[in-house]
Amino acid sequence: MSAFLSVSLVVLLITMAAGLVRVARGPTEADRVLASLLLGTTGVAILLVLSLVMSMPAAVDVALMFAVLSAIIGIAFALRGRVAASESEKDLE
Amino acid sequence: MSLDPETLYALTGCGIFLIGLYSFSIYPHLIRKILALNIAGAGVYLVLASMAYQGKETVADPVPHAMVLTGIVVAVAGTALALALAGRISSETGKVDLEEPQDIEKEDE
Amino acid sequence: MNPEFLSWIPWLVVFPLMGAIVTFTFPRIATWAGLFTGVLILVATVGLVAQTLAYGANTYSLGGWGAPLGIDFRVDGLSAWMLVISAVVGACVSLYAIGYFPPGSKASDEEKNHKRRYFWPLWMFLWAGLNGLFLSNDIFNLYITLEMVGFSAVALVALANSRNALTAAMRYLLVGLMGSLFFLLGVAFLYGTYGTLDLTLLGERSRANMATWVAISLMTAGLIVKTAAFPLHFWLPPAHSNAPTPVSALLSALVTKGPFYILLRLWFFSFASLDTTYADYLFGALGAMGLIWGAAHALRQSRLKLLVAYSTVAQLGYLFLVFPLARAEETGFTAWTGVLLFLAAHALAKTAMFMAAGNILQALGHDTISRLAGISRLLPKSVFALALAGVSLMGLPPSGGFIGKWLLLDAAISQGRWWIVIAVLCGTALAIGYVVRVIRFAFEDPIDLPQVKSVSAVMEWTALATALLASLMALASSLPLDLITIDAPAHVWPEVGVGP
Amino acid sequence: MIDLAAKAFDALLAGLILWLAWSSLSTQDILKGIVLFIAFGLCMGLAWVRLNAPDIALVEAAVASGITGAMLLGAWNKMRLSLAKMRGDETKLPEPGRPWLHISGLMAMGGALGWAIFSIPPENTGGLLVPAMRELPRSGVGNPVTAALLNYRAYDTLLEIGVLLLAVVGVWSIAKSRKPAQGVPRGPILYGFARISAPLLILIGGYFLWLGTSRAGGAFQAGALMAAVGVLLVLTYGPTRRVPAEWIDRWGSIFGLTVFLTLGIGFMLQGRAMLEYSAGSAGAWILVIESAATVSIGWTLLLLFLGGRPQAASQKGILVEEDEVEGQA
Amino acid sequence: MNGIEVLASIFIGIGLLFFIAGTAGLLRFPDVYMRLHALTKADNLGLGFISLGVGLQTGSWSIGVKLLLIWLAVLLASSTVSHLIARRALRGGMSPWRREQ
Repeated sequence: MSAFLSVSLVVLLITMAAGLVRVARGPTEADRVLASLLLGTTGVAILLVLSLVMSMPAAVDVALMFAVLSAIIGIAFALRGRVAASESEKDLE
Repeated sequence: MSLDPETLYALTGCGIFLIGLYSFSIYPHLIRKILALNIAGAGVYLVLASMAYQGKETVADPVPHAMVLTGIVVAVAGTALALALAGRISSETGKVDLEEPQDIEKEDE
Repeated sequence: MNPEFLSWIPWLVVFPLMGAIVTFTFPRIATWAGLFTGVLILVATVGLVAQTLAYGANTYSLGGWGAPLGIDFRVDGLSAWMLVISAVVGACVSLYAIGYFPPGSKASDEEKNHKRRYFWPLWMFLWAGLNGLFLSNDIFNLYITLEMVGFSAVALVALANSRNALTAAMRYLLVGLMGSLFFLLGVAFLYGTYGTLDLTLLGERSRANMATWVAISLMTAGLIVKTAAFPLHFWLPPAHSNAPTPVSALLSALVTKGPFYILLRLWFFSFASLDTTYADYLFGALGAMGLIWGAAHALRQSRLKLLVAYSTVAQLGYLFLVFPLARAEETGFTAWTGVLLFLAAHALAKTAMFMAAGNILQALGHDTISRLAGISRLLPKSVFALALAGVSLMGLPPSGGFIGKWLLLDAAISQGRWWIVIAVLCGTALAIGYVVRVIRFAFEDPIDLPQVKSVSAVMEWTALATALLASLMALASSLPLDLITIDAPAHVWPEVGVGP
Repeated sequence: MIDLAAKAFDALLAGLILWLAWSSLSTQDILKGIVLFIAFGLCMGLAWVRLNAPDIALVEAAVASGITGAMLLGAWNKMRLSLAKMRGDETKLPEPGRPWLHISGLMAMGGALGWAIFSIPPENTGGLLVPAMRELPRSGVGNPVTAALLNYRAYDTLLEIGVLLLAVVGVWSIAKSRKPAQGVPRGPILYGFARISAPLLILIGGYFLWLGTSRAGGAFQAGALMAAVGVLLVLTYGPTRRVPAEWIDRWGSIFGLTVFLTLGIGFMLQGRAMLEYSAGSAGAWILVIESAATVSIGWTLLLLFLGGRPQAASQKGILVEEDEVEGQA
Repeated sequence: MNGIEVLASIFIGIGLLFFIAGTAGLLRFPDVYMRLHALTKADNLGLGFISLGVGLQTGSWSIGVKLLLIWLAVLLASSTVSHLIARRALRGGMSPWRREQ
């Protein structure tokens, strides 16, 4: 059981690293933000499994905090003001 | 070679401290400098927390943890101050980096 | 000893923090609340000095835990002396600020009101940070006080609100934050190595090993940046010269001394048992170069406030001469006393000088040195203050600067360190050069007197009083000596606590 | 197997952290750098959990990556708006001059730091764990980190709350507050989200505050959540709703420091040292201080996020900024 | 290994698969709207299954409630943010990908 969990932790971390490729590559801001949203969720999943592996219930609290805060960050991203028509097009290319 | 987790994370902390220091000193963009300070700070905290780690089964030393918590909050205060200044500077000068102090160079001649 | 609740020590931090809260919450009474706090701090400092003179060095355990688990305040001669300096300079600057930040009567004086409103809480925080720094015996706590001092100093510089001031403040903040991170990384290594943050315990446990050396190198690098010692002084002149005048005075007189004080604590108290020969030479060389470089640049400046700022770089150089000189068996204590007296003299003289320069700037609307002609007739008190402070900066008798410099030279000569003697003499010659240059222009007879704005009487009289304090300090030098002697570092003076 | 997987996890995480640190600083696009910085914070959170430091992980999630990320985002966005008005330039990533000088210096420093880490004598690495755990029953709380923050080293925390207040004073003295972007449509889904989650967040914050006495959690975590509620409400309703008057902001931000300081003095007047709790009642006093601190920390962090003194609040009661360039919808 | 542990492992394994699929979609799909589609699977189902597995394994009510809360928070957040982002992209003038392009 524990071995399975440890391996799945590594797998989850690898998916997280793969998701980072999308953050780095973009190409649009929307892509980056979405990918970071997925990263946040993967991180929450990792924390949940870690709480089992390390038998640390506090890790669940940490996951809760990340889950809640990632929403705020995502909204802050989505609601940021536009610069100008030309700029925002460049933004979205 | 086998590394203890605390040594691994302490080395990582030194690594990101150096990355932050490097970026801080070569890039002029103010936001990037502020980011670099935050990242270098994270490196320092990682070193501190790895000093507290006592192995998997034992509780960690709480004092460095308290220090890191304090440090993070102080860093947020500094970041806020820096961002406020950076905002003012960019709206006054139209630039995102620091210009050389004009009065000194100009009147030295 | 005396019961802890009677101790003056914690009040030195509590009063300014209370002052900060009150001045921020009630902007209408900010000036008077700030002044009242200043009085309270003065009283507490006097009480503390009396206690220290009577009972000797004292440790105060916050929360009752005691080191290593808790945080200790520790007052010995050095910290009491620094507290006295900051109380005196702080009181002078507070008085000056009444005139400099006058209450705006009309609603149109928004800018004036803004500055007055924020000066007081920021200054109270700065004072709290400084007092905390001089009292603390815990290296992590020192980090927080450093940040408190740094943040409030930056915001105070930015209060001038000009483009140059904002840029200078930003550079100061960035450099200061990086310096603090260096310091904190050093703290991490020390904690990992010795398992304590207490300076006294570190002194008992310190051994020479790689981690220790890396730690104190990191901390020293961070502190040198924050002190603005040569060659990491680049941020200082723009920040000090563009700040509002009371702030310039505070920065030069007190803020640069905070990190320097920590350097003294580290190198002369906690890690004195390490072999510091090479480090001492390095500090001494940096100090010597700094004092010549800064004075040479001061000579070339065309603006008065910039001249005074560069002179700060030079004067900081003298302080660093303490590292090679105070280690010697015979004359170590002479150099130690010399530097501490010099430090106080510089603080007072620089405060007076910035105040006088600020008065001139306000009266003329500029501070270009070559266009000062006639100012000695219009602002005689300020120009007199400038001249008196200049005498102390040059180190001519009977000023406080003279005694400090004389003791330093005495130690250097008897230790046969001629390179220091030559550097000090060169620095003095250059200082005479830049002070005389200003005085000459100020006393020049103009073709016609320039139009001036009025300068409030408080500002003129405070400048004069501070300059007088700087020059009369020499007359009261037995009291400082008694204070400095208390628990001076062991190897500076092998028989601790005994007078010569 | 388990050990190997744990090692692989640690090594991978360390690599990710280093890569994220590097790439968030070296990308051309600042916004991308900020996204990567937030991802960096997430990975740091995982590292804190691995290092048995859930308290730090919580604060990292809430403050270091959450509030800081939102602050960076807001500040950069406003800078970009004002730059677009003036010239619209984004600075190019410069080629570092004399890279070898920098890199060799860094290598030397890295070598020294690495050497120092390996040369830390192992006999001292226990730190203050033993005394901290021994005094825990006397400290009035069950969580050793809370005991260190609010009892053993309470003075640090007092000054730290002072630094937060100082930052508010400093930021107010420097700049006017940012206004949330108006051109961006909100829509019913966002309003619905805010209505559901704001009370939920406050509830969770209270939970973290209560948790701090026995386990990971405490005033900073709870305060940061309160600030998050504020950020959410400002972002959602900012352009349309009234903001509280300025004096409320002032009182809200000094509250925690005032309570903390008053208690510290009070203990002193009772004949004990500053911040020395009376025997047996430490737990109750710590809870009082933490509750007050939570309010102030939340308020302060929100004010820091807003990035300046309230504008014209005394006259109109609405966040208005005249010099702001409006983006297009 | 008892029955509950097996069940928990299966749930966590399924969750893992959703995460892998979601990430693959995020990397492979051609435009932002399709990637959005991929990642919601990971958010909703992946995290759902993993929390279920973890909840079964710990078997504690308080942690179960927290897991539910986490899942709901992520669900709510991801749908709100996805909606905002997609709408922003659409109004910003980015048209969805079509095969003939």
